[in-house]
Amino acid sequence: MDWLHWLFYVGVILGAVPVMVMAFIWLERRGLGRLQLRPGPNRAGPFGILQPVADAIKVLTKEDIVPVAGDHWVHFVAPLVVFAPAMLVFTVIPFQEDGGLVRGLVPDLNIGILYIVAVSSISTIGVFMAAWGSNNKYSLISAFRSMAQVVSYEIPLALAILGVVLAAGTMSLTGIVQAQAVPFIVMQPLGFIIFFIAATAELNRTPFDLMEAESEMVAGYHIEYSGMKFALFYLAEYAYTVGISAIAATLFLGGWKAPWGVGPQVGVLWLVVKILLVFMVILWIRGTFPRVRVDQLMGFAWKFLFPLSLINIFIIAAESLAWPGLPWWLLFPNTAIALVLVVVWSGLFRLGGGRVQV
Amino acid sequence: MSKFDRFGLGLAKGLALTGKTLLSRPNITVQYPEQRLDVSRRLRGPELVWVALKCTGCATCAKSCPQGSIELATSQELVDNKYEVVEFLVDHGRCMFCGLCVEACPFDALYMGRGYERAAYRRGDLVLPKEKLQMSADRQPSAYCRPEMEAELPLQTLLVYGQTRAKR
Amino acid sequence: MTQPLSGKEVVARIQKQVPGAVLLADHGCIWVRPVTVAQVAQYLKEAPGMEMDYLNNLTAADYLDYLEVVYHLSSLKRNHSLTLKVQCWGPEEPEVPSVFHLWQGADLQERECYDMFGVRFVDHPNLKRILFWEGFEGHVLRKEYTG
Amino acid sequence: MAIRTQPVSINIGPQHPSTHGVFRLRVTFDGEVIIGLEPIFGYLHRGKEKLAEARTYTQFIPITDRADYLASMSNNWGYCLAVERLAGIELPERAEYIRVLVGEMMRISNHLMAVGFFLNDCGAFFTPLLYMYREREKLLDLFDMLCGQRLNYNYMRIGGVSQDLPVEFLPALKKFVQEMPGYIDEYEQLLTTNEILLARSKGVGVLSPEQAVNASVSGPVLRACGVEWDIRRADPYSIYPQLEFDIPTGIQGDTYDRFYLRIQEMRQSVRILQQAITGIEQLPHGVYRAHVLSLVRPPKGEVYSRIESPKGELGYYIVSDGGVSPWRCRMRGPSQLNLTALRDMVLGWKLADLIIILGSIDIVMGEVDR
Repeated sequence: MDWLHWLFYVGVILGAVPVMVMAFIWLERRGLGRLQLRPGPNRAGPFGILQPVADAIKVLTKEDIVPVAGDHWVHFVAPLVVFAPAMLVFTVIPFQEDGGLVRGLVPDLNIGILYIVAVSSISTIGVFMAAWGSNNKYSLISAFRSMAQVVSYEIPLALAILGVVLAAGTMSLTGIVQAQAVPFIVMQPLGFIIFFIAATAELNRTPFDLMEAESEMVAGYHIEYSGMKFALFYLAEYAYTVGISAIAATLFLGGWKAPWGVGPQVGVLWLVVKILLVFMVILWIRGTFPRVRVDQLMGFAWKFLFPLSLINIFIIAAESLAWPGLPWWLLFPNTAIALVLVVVWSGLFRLGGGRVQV
Repeated sequence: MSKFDRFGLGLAKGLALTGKTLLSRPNITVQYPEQRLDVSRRLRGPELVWVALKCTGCATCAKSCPQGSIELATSQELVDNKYEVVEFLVDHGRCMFCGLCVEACPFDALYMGRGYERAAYRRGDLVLPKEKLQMSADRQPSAYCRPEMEAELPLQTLLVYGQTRAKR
Repeated sequence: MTQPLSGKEVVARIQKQVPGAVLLADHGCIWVRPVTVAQVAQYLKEAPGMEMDYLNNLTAADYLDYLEVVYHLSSLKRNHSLTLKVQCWGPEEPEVPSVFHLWQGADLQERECYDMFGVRFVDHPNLKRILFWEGFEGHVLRKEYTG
Repeated sequence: MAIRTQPVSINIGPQHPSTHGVFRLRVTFDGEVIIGLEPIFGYLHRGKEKLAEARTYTQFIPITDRADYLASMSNNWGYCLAVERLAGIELPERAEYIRVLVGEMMRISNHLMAVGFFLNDCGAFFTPLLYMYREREKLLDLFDMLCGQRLNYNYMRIGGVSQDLPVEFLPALKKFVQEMPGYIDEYEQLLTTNEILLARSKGVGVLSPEQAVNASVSGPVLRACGVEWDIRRADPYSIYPQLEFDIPTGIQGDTYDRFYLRIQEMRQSVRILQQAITGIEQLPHGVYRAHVLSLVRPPKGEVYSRIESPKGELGYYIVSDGGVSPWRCRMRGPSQLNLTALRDMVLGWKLADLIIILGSIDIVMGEVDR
C-alpha cells in the first residue's frame, strides 16, 4: 500500500498545486484590481475565472527565446531548479489529522520543518543560474540582490520557526499542529511577525521585491525568459507563495485544526481557508506598500529582525522551562512583550544612510 | 539617515485605506465595447463632417490647416452663381484633429465628427474623398465651435457626478 | 514684477570692468563682443547690484547674415532681468566662450545650441550633439537647412 | 587577497518602465552605487522649433500641445501669452479667468500624474497611481467638455480662448473643487507617513538651493530646495495678482520634499480654483476672445515670456520679422533644464535611488526633446 499512497499523493500534489496556484493567481489579480479601483481580469469566463487558463495557453504557444551569448544549459535548467523546490515544500504539509482520509504525503516526517527550510532555499540557486545563464546585467544585479536577501532573511526565518519548535517540542509538522491547543499566532505574536516579514522577503514579495523590482530591474532575473520557461518561474513564484502561506497556516494558525471545533472532519478545507487568509494579507501588503532599498533591506534584517528573533527564542525557552507545556495565559505577557519590543526597537535602529562619496 | 520612528503607524494607515477600498468596491471602470459613455458635446472626434450645400470652396479650411491635410479644388466656371467643389480630400491619417479648420470655416460647412471608432488597416483608407465626408447616420457633427448646436446634443457623462454609463 | 534692467546703465558699469565689450544697448538688452561674453557674464553674475544668478534661457537665432546667441539672465534675489546678446558674424561654426563654469544651467542649453545652430562654445566640457545623433550632418535650425 | 572589481555600465532606457518615456541614462555602477551618469536624449525629437517657422502663429498652437503632453493647457498658455505680449494684445477679463481656471486644473492634473508615478517608481505597485487617475479622469472629463479632447486641448487662442465655457462646466467644476481636498487627504493617508517611503525618500537626492539656482532648475524642484520662487508671484501674468495663494516650499530639497510639495501645491491650486470660480461667476457672459485678426502679424521684435507651468518655468522666446509666422520660436522646457541637476543629485546613490530621483523631477520626454 505504501507505493500506492506515494503515487496517489504525488499525483495530487502535482495536479492540485498548479491548479491551486492558478486559482490564487486569479485571486491575486482580482483582489489587487479591486484594491486599485479596477475590476481586474473579467473577460475570460465568468468573473474572468478562465484568465489563468488563457494565459497558460498564450505562454505555451509563445516562442522560446534563448540569448545567443548566454549559457544555454544553465539557462535551460534554471526554471526547473526554481520550480522543483516550490513543489517539494508541499510534501510535508499535513492536510488532515493522522488517520483521516487525506493526510498528505509525508506529514509526520520527523524533521519536517528542517526539511522545508532546507528545500526552500534551493530555489535561490535556480535564480542565480537564471541570471547567469541570461548574460544580462539587469539579471545579474537582481541575482546579487536575491542572494544577499536570502542569506540575510533565512536567519530570522529559521529562528522564528525555532520558537515554534521549542514550544511544540517536535519538528514534525503534524506534531506542531497537534501541539497548538491555542494557535501559536496568539501565543507567540512576536515570532509570527518575524516569520511573516522574513517569509515575505524570502518570497520576494512587496515590500521586499527587490529582485524583480519592476521600476528598477524591469523583470529581474527572468528578464530574458519567455514562453514556458517564463511560465515556470511565474508558477514557481506563486507556488512558493502558496507554500509559505501553507507553512504559516500550519505553524502559527493551527493548520488543519478546526477553530471552535466546527467541522473537524474537513480539516483540509480549514487549511485552505487559512492559507487563503495568509495569502490575502500578503496581497493586501503588496497593494499598499512601496519597496525598500537594498541596503535598507539588509539593515532591516540584521538590525531589527535578527535581534528580535533572538529575544523571542530566549523568551520562549525561558517560558517553556518555567511552565512546561506553556499554559494559555502566557499569551497576555507575550503579546505585551511583542508590542513593547516592536515599538521600542523601531526607534532604536537606523536604516542605511545611503549616499556614498564618489 | 532614517529611522522607523513611527513604529509602523504610517504603514497601518495606508493598509486601512486600501482595505477600505477593497471592501467598498467603488468601480469606475467602463466595460468599453458593451458600455459606452455619452461623449462631450464639443467632441473633436477623429473625423471631419462636410456639408456640401454650404461649402463655397473658399479653401479657408485648407489654409488654416497646420498639417496641410485638406485638399480642395473647385470648378473653373461658375455653376448657379457658385463654384462647384470638385475635389475635397481630407487625409485623416495626417490630420491631428486640432479643429482649426472648423473654427476657420466662415460658412459653417465643416464640422468635427462625433464618431470615435475610425481606425483603418491601411493609411490609404484614411484619405477620404468628399463623398465619404458627408453627414450620414454614423457620421454626426459635434458642436465644436458651433455653440448653437450644443443644446440639441445629449449631456456628457461626467465622472465628477459619479456617472459611469451613458444615459439611454 | 520682474524689472528689465536699463541697458544703458548696465553698459556704463560693464565698460569700467570690461572695456570695449559692449557694442550696443537697448532697454533690457545689451549686445556684446563674442570673445568677451564669459567676462561680461561673470561680471553680471558677481557684481553687487546685478547678481544675475539665474540663467533662464540660452538660445540662438539665425538672421541669415549672422547668428545671434541670446542669454536671458535674471536675478532671483533682486527680481530683475537682462538679455545678453552676441552676434556671430564669420565662419561656418562660430566660436563663443562658454558660460558653463558660471551657470551649470548652460550645460544642456549650450549643447542644444551647438546641435541646432553650430555655435561652438569654447571650454564647454562636453560639447556634443544632444537631440540629434552623433555624425548628423548640418544644423537644423539654421535657415539654410531645408531637410 | 582583495577581490578585483571593475565598474559596470548599464543603459537604463530607452525602453525602461521608469524612464518616463524614451529616455536613456548611461549609468556606471560600482556594485549598486552610481559613480557616473550621462543622460542621453533626442529619441522623441520632433523639431517643433523648426515647425514653428513654417506655420502661422495660430497654427502653431496645436503643436505646443504636444510638447508637454501632460500639461497641454499650460503650453498653450505660455505660447499665446508670448505672442500676445509681442503683438500687444489685451485680453478680455473673462478670458483671463478662464485661462486661470484651466491652468490650475492642469496643474492639479499634472501633479496627480507626477506624484502617482513617483510613488509607482518607489515600488507602490500602481495603487496610489490608480487612485490619482480617478481624480485626473474627472478633470479630463471637464477638459473634454471644454474643448473636445482629453489630452491635446488646443483650447487657447491668441487673444483669448477658442470657445466660452459650456453652461454645465462650472457646476461640475464646483463639485470637483469641493471634493478634491478630501481626496488629497486620502492620498496623504495612503503614503505620506509610510515608513518605507520616508526611509526611501528622506534625505535622498538632496539639491542645495545654490546648486539648484545655478543649474537653472525651476518649478517644484526649485521650490523644494527652499527657494520661494514662483513666477505667478515673482513675474505675475494674467489675473494672478488678484488671487490669494501660498507658495509652499520644501526644507531639505530632497526627494520627499519634492513629492510632498506637489501635494501641497494641489491644495493651493484648489484654493485658486475656488477664488476664480467666484470671480468668473460675477462676470457677465460674453466676450471670451479679444478681437484679433485670424492671421496674427505681430510687429517686428522679440519677446521672452514665461509662465509657471506645472513643471517649472515655461518660457517662449519668439522673434518676429513682421510676417505671419515666427522667425524663431524657442521653447524653454522646464523638464529639460531640470535634468541638468540630475547628475549632481544621483552620484553616490544607488540604482533604486536614481529611479526615484528621476521620478521626483517629473520629466515629460515630449518637452525634453521637443
